[in-house]
Amino acid sequence: MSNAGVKVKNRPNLSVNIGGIHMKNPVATASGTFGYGPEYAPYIDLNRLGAIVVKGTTLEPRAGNPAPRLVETPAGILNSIGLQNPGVDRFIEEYLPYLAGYDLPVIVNIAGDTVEHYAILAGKLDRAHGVSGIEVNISCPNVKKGGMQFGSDPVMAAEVTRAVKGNTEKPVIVKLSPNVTSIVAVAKKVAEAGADALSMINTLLGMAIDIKTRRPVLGNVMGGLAGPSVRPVAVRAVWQVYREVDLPIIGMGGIMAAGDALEFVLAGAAAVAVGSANFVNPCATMDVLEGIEKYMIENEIQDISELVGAAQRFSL
Amino acid sequence: MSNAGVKVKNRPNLSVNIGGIHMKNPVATASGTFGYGPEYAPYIDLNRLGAIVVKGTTLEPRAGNPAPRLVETPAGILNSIGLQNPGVDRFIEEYLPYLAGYDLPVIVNIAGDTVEHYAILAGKLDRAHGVSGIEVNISCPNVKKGGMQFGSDPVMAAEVTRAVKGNTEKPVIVKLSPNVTSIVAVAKKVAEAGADALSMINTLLGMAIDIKTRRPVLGNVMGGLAGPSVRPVAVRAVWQVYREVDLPIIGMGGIMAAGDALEFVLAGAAAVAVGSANFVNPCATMDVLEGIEKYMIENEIQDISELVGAAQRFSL
Amino acid sequence: MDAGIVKQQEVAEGYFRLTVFAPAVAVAAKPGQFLHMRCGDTLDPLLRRPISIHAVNRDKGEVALLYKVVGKGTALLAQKGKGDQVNLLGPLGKGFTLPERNEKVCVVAGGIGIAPLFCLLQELTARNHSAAVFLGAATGSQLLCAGEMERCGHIVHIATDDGSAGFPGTVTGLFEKTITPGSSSVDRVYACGPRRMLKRLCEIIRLEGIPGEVSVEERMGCGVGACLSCACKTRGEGNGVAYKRVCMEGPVFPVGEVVWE
Amino acid sequence: MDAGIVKQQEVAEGYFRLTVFAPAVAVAAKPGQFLHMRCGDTLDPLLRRPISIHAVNRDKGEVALLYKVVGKGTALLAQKGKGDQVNLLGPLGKGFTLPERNEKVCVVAGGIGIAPLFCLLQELTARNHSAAVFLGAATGSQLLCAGEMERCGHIVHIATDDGSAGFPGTVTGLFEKTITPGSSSVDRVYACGPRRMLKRLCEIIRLEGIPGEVSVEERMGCGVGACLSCACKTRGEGNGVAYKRVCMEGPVFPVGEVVWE
Ligand SMILES: Cc1cc2nc3c(=O)[nH]c(=O)nc-3n(C[C@H](O)[C@H](O)[C@H](O)COP(=O)(O)OP(=O)(O)OC[C@H]3O[C@@H](n4cnc5c(N)ncnc54)[C@H](O)[C@@H]3O)c2cc1C
Ligand SMILES: Cc1cc2nc3c(=O)[nH]c(=O)nc-3n(C[C@H](O)[C@H](O)[C@H](O)COP(=O)(O)OP(=O)(O)OC[C@H]3O[C@@H](n4cnc5c(N)ncnc54)[C@H](O)[C@@H]3O)c2cc1C
Ligand SMILES: Cc1cc2nc3c(=O)[nH]c(=O)nc-3n(C[C@H](O)[C@H](O)[C@H](O)COP(=O)(O)O)c2cc1C
Ligand SMILES: Cc1cc2nc3c(=O)[nH]c(=O)nc-3n(C[C@H](O)[C@H](O)[C@H](O)COP(=O)(O)O)c2cc1C
Ligand code: FES
Ligand code: FES
Repeated sequence: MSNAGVKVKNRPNLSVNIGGIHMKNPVATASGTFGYGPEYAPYIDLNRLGAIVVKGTTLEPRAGNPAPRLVETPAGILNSIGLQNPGVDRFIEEYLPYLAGYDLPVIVNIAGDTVEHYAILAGKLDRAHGVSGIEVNISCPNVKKGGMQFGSDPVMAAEVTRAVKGNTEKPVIVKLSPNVTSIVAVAKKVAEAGADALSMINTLLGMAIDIKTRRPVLGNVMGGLAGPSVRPVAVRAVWQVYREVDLPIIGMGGIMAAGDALEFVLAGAAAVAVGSANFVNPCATMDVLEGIEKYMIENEIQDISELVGAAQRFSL
Repeated sequence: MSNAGVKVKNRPNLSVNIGGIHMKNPVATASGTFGYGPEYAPYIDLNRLGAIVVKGTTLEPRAGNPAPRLVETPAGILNSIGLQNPGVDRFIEEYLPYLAGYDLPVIVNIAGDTVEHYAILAGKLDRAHGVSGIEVNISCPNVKKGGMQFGSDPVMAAEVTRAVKGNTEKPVIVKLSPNVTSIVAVAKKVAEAGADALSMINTLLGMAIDIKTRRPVLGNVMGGLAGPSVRPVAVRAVWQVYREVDLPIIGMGGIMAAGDALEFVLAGAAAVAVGSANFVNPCATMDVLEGIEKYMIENEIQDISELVGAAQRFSL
Repeated sequence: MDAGIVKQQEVAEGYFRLTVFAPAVAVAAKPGQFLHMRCGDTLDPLLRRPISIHAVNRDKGEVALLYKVVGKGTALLAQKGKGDQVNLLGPLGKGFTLPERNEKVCVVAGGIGIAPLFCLLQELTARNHSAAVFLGAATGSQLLCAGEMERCGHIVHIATDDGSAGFPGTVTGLFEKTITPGSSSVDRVYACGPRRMLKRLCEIIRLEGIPGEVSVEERMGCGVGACLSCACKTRGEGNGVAYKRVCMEGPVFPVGEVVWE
Repeated sequence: MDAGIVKQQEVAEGYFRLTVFAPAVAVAAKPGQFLHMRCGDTLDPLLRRPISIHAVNRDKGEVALLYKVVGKGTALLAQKGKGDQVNLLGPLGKGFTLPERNEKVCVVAGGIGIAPLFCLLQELTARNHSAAVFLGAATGSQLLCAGEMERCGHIVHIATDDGSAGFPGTVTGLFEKTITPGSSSVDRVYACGPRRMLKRLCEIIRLEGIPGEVSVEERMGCGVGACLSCACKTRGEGNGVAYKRVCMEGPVFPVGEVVWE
């Protein structure tokens, strides 16, 4: 912090580079919570986002899970969407072109039943125009095959990573599951396998039961827990991985406001993603962005990188 | 449900047997949230509790972790008490006799740095008058040695269980950690090793950062997350273990009211423990108990056992 | 956006009518659309709650909602009073398709299902179009808006589960009994109510070959089409089924489209 | 227990005085004790908030609290008004040891630290015992209760960080400057305020050999001694340290007992 004490005259630098993806600011959207962009265009200027991460995309179209797919829990949301999506081909043809009209990195979240699926998806997206990076979802708790199984096992996680890396030149971000004994062990293996960045966390495996019907609330029984309730777990995951693995981290899980995002940055996240908060406040991404900038000005931070992992300095 | 349709005339039967511990109702207190009893005696009649589980006890006295030890998170509590306790000998001498004045099972939660510690603790408590059961804490995230490490590894968990079982005739409940890839795998090994019952969940590993000081909030950096925020994770854990392991389960994690407790019961818990809710409402245990009884009367359930795991019937 | 509360009234026990000043919403609103309401200011409850647009007064710039207190979101909403602010998104979703001038229109409402249908009736009134309304409730005191609808020239048929008013039984039972089978006494049906009621009604009118629209409910996250939470099973292309978003493609769907389970 | 709110006033910007009707608390309360308050009705915020007993009117059965809005709990509390209910536990904790009749008493308060000390001064007044009060705040408008204390016969010395009233500087600076070193001008000190202030004050009075008591804060869970969250590092037996519970053994501790870090 060589500039401590020097008044910041210019606006602080918020731009970050996540494994080769240049973001004009560290605020991205979390996959599955922001559709494909147009849904939120009436509320915010998409060009102001650091990046957009679109809904999980699979090789074939998916119908998704039966309703109910969502239930509110204390300060949280349990969902079991089940990766409903039009499939990668229709995604590239019908959804991707909309985003070409904007000046922002588009990161495509992919999920497969098999390692090969991931490889094919990577290849297709590598050739697609307007894709800035691939986020590998090995942590979805809401599908029968693949998903979280890959993310639970460091060896499988590495295999998926290698398969994706082998089929694309584009930056590869691997999205980690918190439902593991050691997220650091998975992160290390994924890093060795060539990932360019990590994102964390995906949802925590959870469920709710309706005491009136005496059945699970969700059509798919179990679901993934997100929202502010999981933030302490997510911040801890970022903190642990930052100290052991030398890759940029996109932190997420319960970011509702700028202060929450800064917790992730101070723990070690180079960028953040806003998920469920969009549902509560469609301008949440912009509020987070403006709040981070304000914090930097008030605290005379010229570059966001000064804050990344700053809390680690005081650790035991 | 052979009695469906028949009006319940008598008060429903709430008593349960947890691995040999007879409880007059299924509502216990969660270790570490209810002190040693006298703290809540001004608010409720302790005799009405199904059981009391006292604070984690170690071989030697422990000072505990530096302050702050607690921070509120969204619908949750992050704590890092660090097992502050007077040690097992003083516990037996000074704290246990108070509870002898009450007619309720006393379950002592124990934690050790080594397998041997657990064995010695079990031996001492086996000989102590007024102990109805031992809860083996292999899931405390707030101590440097032992604690959660034992609970993260099925083999170690089994070893601790065997050591405790080898030194006591009293019922042994093993308390599982949710911070694992597969809680079922740990539960199975613990069952094989002779546990009489399981309790779950202990806290989720989490942390919070103060953006003003740019340091972790807790004196001990990381802590354990409890409270309503974790309930979906806890219910899911009970649900998963109930289907695979044939041991009675004490369910806990975010039970604030009777409806929450019933979620655990329907998922498969034979009894429940109320933790953080005591802080919010010192009569929480009694409110939960009364609410369960009311639900049973309204739904014409004559015995609580009819509800245990009832939601599993509708599962996929 | 934040809107100021003009009025909040308990119209029947546990049923509230909330009027907000929201001129932009009043201008844009179509019958059948909904608002996504923030009920509290803290993280519990976390999500917004969808509530149908019940009545609109474009001149005054006012929008009214009619809701039933069922859980903590609606309970918090009911605590607000005149002068308080409430945050809302909308109008959202697809509304009802208005009938042709000369069509014989039936409106079937179960319980709080009258909420969006009243807005449709208001629109019909403005067009000098009157409808036959079938209004069902558990008990007489929960029959909402009946007088107001009659004053607007609609014919109101009443059913209560406990028989305390009108036909004793379900509103679908009353509807079935009242319409003349095979005749063309009804050209179009609009309905909203509990799932079971809608399912039964759809069976009846499909048998009779009457077209219609239903407003359905599903748990919502975003309310704007982004999260895919609010899936409603519908007949897709060919013979397949597809999940449609209640918040975008609905809440109003053609009768034949919804797959009831 | 639930208590009805008799009055809620903003006494300075961001500082509120809340009066509740709670006869049982009024009878039992001792200066230095606190109430554990539920600020909202939902799960966010989840925990109660400890607030000191500020003033007691036994005749009316009323208890007053003085608090500063710093986060969401206190912000919610500030939204409540006359006629609303608030849930509280207490009186909790150990209060101040009252001085001997003839002792020269100094009271040192930093900011909102005056909250519990005012209750002590009220008790002294009732015993015709007057004290020298050192009252510090960031700025003049945040000097609370000064007039009332003077009217009760206490001598009030004022310090503000920005120099807008009284001594420009810290209240400990003023205290140090005012007391005569080595003399017996002070027999006993009571203090409450930010940790840094208390630490400094304890250094000063230990040097002077003056006994005293401080009220300290720590984050609380249960408030009743069960959770061990509210640990305060204290000098234990021998030369060791031990954590004591602020909610049970405190919040008031003898000056020499607290280990400041
Ligand atoms: C498009 C749309 C329009 C609506 N319009 C109205 C209206 O005009 N007036 C009105 O009173 N209500 C309306 N509703 C229903 C209303 O949104 C819910 O009653 C409300 O969200 C409940 O919130 P709560 O916090 O009070 O209850 P909660 O505490 O969230 O839930 C209470 C109970 O209702 C169940 N529940 C909650 N939401 C749903 C759901 N969407 N589907 C099925 N079960 C659910 C819960 O499991 C629980 O048992 C509408 C719903 C939709 C989707
Ligand atoms: C025994 C006791 C008596 C008290 N008496 C009074 C009183 O009479 N008047 C009064 O205004 N306040 C008093 N306090 C402090 C008061 O409890 C806190 O200000 C209050 O809990 C904050 O709640 P909140 O939800 O508004 O803030 P939060 O949102 O919980 O926190 C706001 C900020 O304060 C910090 N914080 C919160 N609690 C504490 C704590 N206990 N210690 C250190 N930092 C904390 C948080 O990290 C955050 O930065 C007392 C505290 C104790 C322990
Ligand atoms: C409704 C919903 C749908 C989601 N879909 C996906 C998805 O398709 N792919 C993915 O990797 N993560 C998905 N997630 C997880 C989020 O991207 C994010 O990791 C998680 O919600 C935590 O962030 P939050 O607490 O801010 O919501 C989804 C989350 C929600 C709530
Ligand atoms: C302050 C605090 C202290 C705790 N101490 C212990 C302990 O000593 N031993 C233990 O096994 N669990 C301990 N726990 C965990 C609880 O027993 C329980 O498993 C957990 O809090 C989840 O329940 P809850 O959400 O109802 O609080 C503690 C929890 C809290 C909040
Ligand atoms: S509620 Fe999010 S898509 Fe409908
Ligand atoms: S707050 Fe629980 S012991 Fe003090």
